[in-house]
Amino acid sequence: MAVTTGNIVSWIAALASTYGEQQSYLTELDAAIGDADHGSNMARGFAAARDDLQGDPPETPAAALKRVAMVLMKTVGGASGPLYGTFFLKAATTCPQANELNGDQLLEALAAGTEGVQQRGKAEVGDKTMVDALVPAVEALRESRTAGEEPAAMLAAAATAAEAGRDSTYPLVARKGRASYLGERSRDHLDPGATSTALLLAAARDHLAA
Amino acid sequence: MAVTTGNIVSWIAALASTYGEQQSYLTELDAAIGDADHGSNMARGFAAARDDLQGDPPETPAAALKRVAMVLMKTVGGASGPLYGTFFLKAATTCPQANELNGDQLLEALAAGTEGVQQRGKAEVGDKTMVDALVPAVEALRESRTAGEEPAAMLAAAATAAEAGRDSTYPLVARKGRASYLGERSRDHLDPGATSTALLLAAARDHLAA
Amino acid sequence: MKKAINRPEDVVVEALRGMEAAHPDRLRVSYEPKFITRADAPVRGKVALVSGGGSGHEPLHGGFVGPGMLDAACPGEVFTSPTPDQVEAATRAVDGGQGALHIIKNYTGDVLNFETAADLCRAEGLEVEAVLVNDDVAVEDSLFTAGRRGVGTTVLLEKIAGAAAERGQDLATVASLARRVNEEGRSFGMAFTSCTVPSAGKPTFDLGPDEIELGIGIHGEPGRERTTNRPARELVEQMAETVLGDLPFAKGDRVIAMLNGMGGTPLLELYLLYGEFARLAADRGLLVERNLVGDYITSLEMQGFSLTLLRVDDAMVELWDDPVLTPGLRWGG
Amino acid sequence: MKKAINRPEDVVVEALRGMEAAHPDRLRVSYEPKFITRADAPVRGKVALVSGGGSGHEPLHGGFVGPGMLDAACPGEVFTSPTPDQVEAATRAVDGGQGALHIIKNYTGDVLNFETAADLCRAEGLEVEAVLVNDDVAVEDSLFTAGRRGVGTTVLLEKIAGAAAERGQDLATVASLARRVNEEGRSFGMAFTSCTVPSAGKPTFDLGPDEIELGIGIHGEPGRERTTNRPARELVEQMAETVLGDLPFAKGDRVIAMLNGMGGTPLLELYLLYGEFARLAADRGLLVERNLVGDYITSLEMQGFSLTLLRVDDAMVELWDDPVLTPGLRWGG
Ligand SMILES: Nc1ncnc2c1ncn2[C@@H]1O[C@H](COP(=O)(O)OP(=O)(O)O)[C@@H](O)[C@H]1O
Ligand SMILES: Nc1ncnc2c1ncn2[C@@H]1O[C@H](COP(=O)(O)OP(=O)(O)O)[C@@H](O)[C@H]1O
Ligand SMILES: [Mg+2]
Ligand SMILES: [Mg+2]
Ligand SMILES: [Mg+2]
Ligand SMILES: [Mg+2]
Repeated sequence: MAVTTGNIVSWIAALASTYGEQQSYLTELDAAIGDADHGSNMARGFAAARDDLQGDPPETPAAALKRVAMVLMKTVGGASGPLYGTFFLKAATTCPQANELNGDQLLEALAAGTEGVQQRGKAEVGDKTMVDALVPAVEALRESRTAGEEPAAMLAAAATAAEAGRDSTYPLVARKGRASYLGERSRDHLDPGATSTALLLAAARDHLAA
Repeated sequence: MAVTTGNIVSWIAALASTYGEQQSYLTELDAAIGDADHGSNMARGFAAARDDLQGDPPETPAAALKRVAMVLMKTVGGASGPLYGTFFLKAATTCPQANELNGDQLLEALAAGTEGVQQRGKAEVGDKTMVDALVPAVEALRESRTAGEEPAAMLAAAATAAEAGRDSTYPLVARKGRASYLGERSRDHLDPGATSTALLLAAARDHLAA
Repeated sequence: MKKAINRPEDVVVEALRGMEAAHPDRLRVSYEPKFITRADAPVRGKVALVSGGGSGHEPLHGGFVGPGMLDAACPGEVFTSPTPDQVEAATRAVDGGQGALHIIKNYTGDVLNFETAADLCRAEGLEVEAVLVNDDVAVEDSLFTAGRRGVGTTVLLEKIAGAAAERGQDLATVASLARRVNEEGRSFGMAFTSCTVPSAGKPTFDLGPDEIELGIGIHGEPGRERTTNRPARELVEQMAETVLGDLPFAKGDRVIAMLNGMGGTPLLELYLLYGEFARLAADRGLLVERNLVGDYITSLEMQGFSLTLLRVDDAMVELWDDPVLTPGLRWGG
Repeated sequence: MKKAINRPEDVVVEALRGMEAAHPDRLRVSYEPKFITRADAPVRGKVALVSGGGSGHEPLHGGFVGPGMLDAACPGEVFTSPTPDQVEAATRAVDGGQGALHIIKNYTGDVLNFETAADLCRAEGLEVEAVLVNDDVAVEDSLFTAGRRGVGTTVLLEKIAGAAAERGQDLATVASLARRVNEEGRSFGMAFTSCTVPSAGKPTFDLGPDEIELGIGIHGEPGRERTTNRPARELVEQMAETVLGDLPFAKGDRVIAMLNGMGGTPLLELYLLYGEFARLAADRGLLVERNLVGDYITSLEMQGFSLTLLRVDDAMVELWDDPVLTPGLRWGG
């Protein structure tokens, strides 16, 4: 019932497929309130991360997470590149020695990643960013773990919370990132980054604890 | 039954209105096989010619025709400017002293104008240009005059012939002017210049012998 | 039609006002009749270069007025050649006592209006020679057409002949050099979208979402062939082969190449296209001595591009490198 | 979508190939990671200027690499800021021992990636300062947004700071001059049509046949207000008043003005717009010392334009007039 290095590799491979398939959808969301590149940014970055991991399989979860961080930083660019990069990097720092992650470690890693994103991007919940999906996901992980659940159940809760978080961005006025320039006109659109985050946690549910 | 200086002034005024009204039609014809400016060229030139004549009424038919020629040369540009300019200039040279034009003089003037156009533009009948309307118009004038008719009837015949001439350009492949670049693709379009010439003779019918 | 204009009939004169305001130290503008001259015209003892044509091809020609290039440019209405009085007045204004060369792109309207202008000039005792640019290989059969159109080579010719005139070469020499540039230059253009003439108010032609027009003219005149879009590599190959085969250019030939945007093509794409051309040129053993990549002879907001190749020798390259100080081309000196 | 490209994912690298082929004497291109440097970099004893940002704004930034302007430019994917490794490698490649100034347009992505790059550089012992350009007055409320965007002033800043660096001024001096340029510069843009990001394959936004977007960003981000089109005169007045009122510029102020095309606007219209601006500036008692009219910071094929005003003093005008030798700006020397 722990998250293995192989789970992480599968997770990233699944994300590469997902973002490839959802590229136009994410880009359309970004076209509406941004600059129409979020889909290709995510697709490019996670395809590169998958290739990197599969080309030279990592030994530990921390190594895997760190490699993903480095590849995302180098291939994504934009706002989402450094933010998702930071997410994986900070997650990696929490478990330097672990060969697999138990529920506590999983929670700790994803919480640290989310804090990293908030530190870098200075966004709060309600600013209409990926933070709106990340923070409730971590809260759900924590509650679920507190209730004694294992990674599979924790991640299922987190994915559901991230989806709700994504949906919560719809009526919001953006206060961070490119959509903030739109002011009132950013209302009634899903945030692209919150949407890609929801996909990230859905894939985590399906592959991290498999 | 002769063409007066005043008739010429009215003719040009009528043409200014006609080309103003038909500007988009002529431009559309030119868009199809040229560069979408024939309507505005004709409207601009004849409005200027009308203003010039009305601002300082000419004394003789030759003076009127020459002034029209000069204004067209100065305001139209393109292929049609020098060609219509030449048409009026050559017409003016045939009747330097006349106070009004009888049937012979009218024929001589329009025939000389048409020859001038052919000399400048080197186009033959069948090349899909204004010559396709001008030449049959002059032929009709000549036949009508040979049959002993007066300007009113002569011009009616000429206008009809010019319209037929205009229609004859429809199936032709252009060999002169901008439409010639299209080769076979210039088929099945009216020539804009032949169309403006038909309008010129229709206005002559209505105003030159009124 | 959405354009940054006031009334369509005022576009040309209002753009002239902007040129005058933008380049007060370098250009002089006459409004009646309309022409642009370099600020220091007439330059005594120098052959004067006068060009002109319909507006809508900017920077051509007004943007090429200045030391080392044109002495005067005569803008007509959009896509309509200028009138003889403009050309005559411009020629008179810049005549430095050594005669003038009229640079005319081969369109019926331009030819006729410049012919009359030259007659007027000569009647006043001005010496005038003319060079006709007809480099567009898209016009295949000159016998059954008005002849090849003048397109991209015009830019290169104005630069090279301008340098020769600036060096003090006489009218006959400059004119024969200009003719040689025309003979050695070839161009071919294509369009992804139409342009919209302001007075017409709608696009000159319609292209489907995947259609392109090969062999387009710079006035939105339809071209040689309407076909489907293809990758940049294939487009450049097809266009370059047509140009190369026409002169024909041969292995070892030295050329100046211009990859010209039609007005609405991103510079990013123009560089990409130039990259494709450079690879092909290297493959064919062509020596590209100099190049221009950008918008030099345009067709309003048309998306598309043209390729111009000019075969050159040492003398032409040297003239090319001579200083030029115009709004549209500037280097050296 | 009709574009002169091969595969969308190859656009940036293939355009770099074209830039390298077009300017072999002046630019060097690195592909892994992607950056462009001046051919003579590193210049010993000179502060290095490094900028970068998403592609699609050409000639910005790669076209401004060369003596008197940038030492290096880092192109990201279209509209996507570059990554830290690009910026770090570029900075290292051009460092001449006097440290580097990073010129960053204020977008979250650019800021974050350049921040990381600066950290990496400093970890290697390179001295790095950064200047953030945030001149877009269309972003009204900086408290509830990511702050004002960096747009047109970037071009003027790169020229002026580039001249100061070329004169041998030290990092602190060049950086504080650059910050002053940013403080004195204001811009506002509008769009008639959207651009199309190659990987998106369709226009970023739709505008009706008579709609315009005021306050547009250079990435096709929607602007301040969607409204109906109006005559050029009114457009310029409205935009100029917004810019003038913001600094605010006052009667007697000396300015450099840039009338910038977004990529798909005919130069004829840009000059017309500049004419409208010049008249308004004269009415308001503004002294326009220098100007640029053309495509300098674009948004792919977007039709539209922006107005940038920079308040200057003698020193800035002198730096402006210093020689510059880049593909996109070239004079003097
Ligand atoms: N300051 C921030 N903090 C957290 N997330 C942010 C911030 N700024 C932007 N984002 C996220 O990044 C997403 C946009 O990513 P992307 O389109 O790839 O980059 P860019 O905006 O640079 O084009 C937004 O939808 C938002 O979720
Ligand atoms: N060589 C020629 N001889 C006679 N008429 C010509 C010739 N060339 C062009 N034309 C006429 O001119 C018309 C086009 O005029 P216009 O559109 O005003 O000028 P341009 O072709 O220069 O844009 C053509 O439709 C044709 O009738
Ligand atoms: Mg984006
Ligand atoms: Mg026409
Ligand atoms: Mg025309
Ligand atoms: Mg982006």
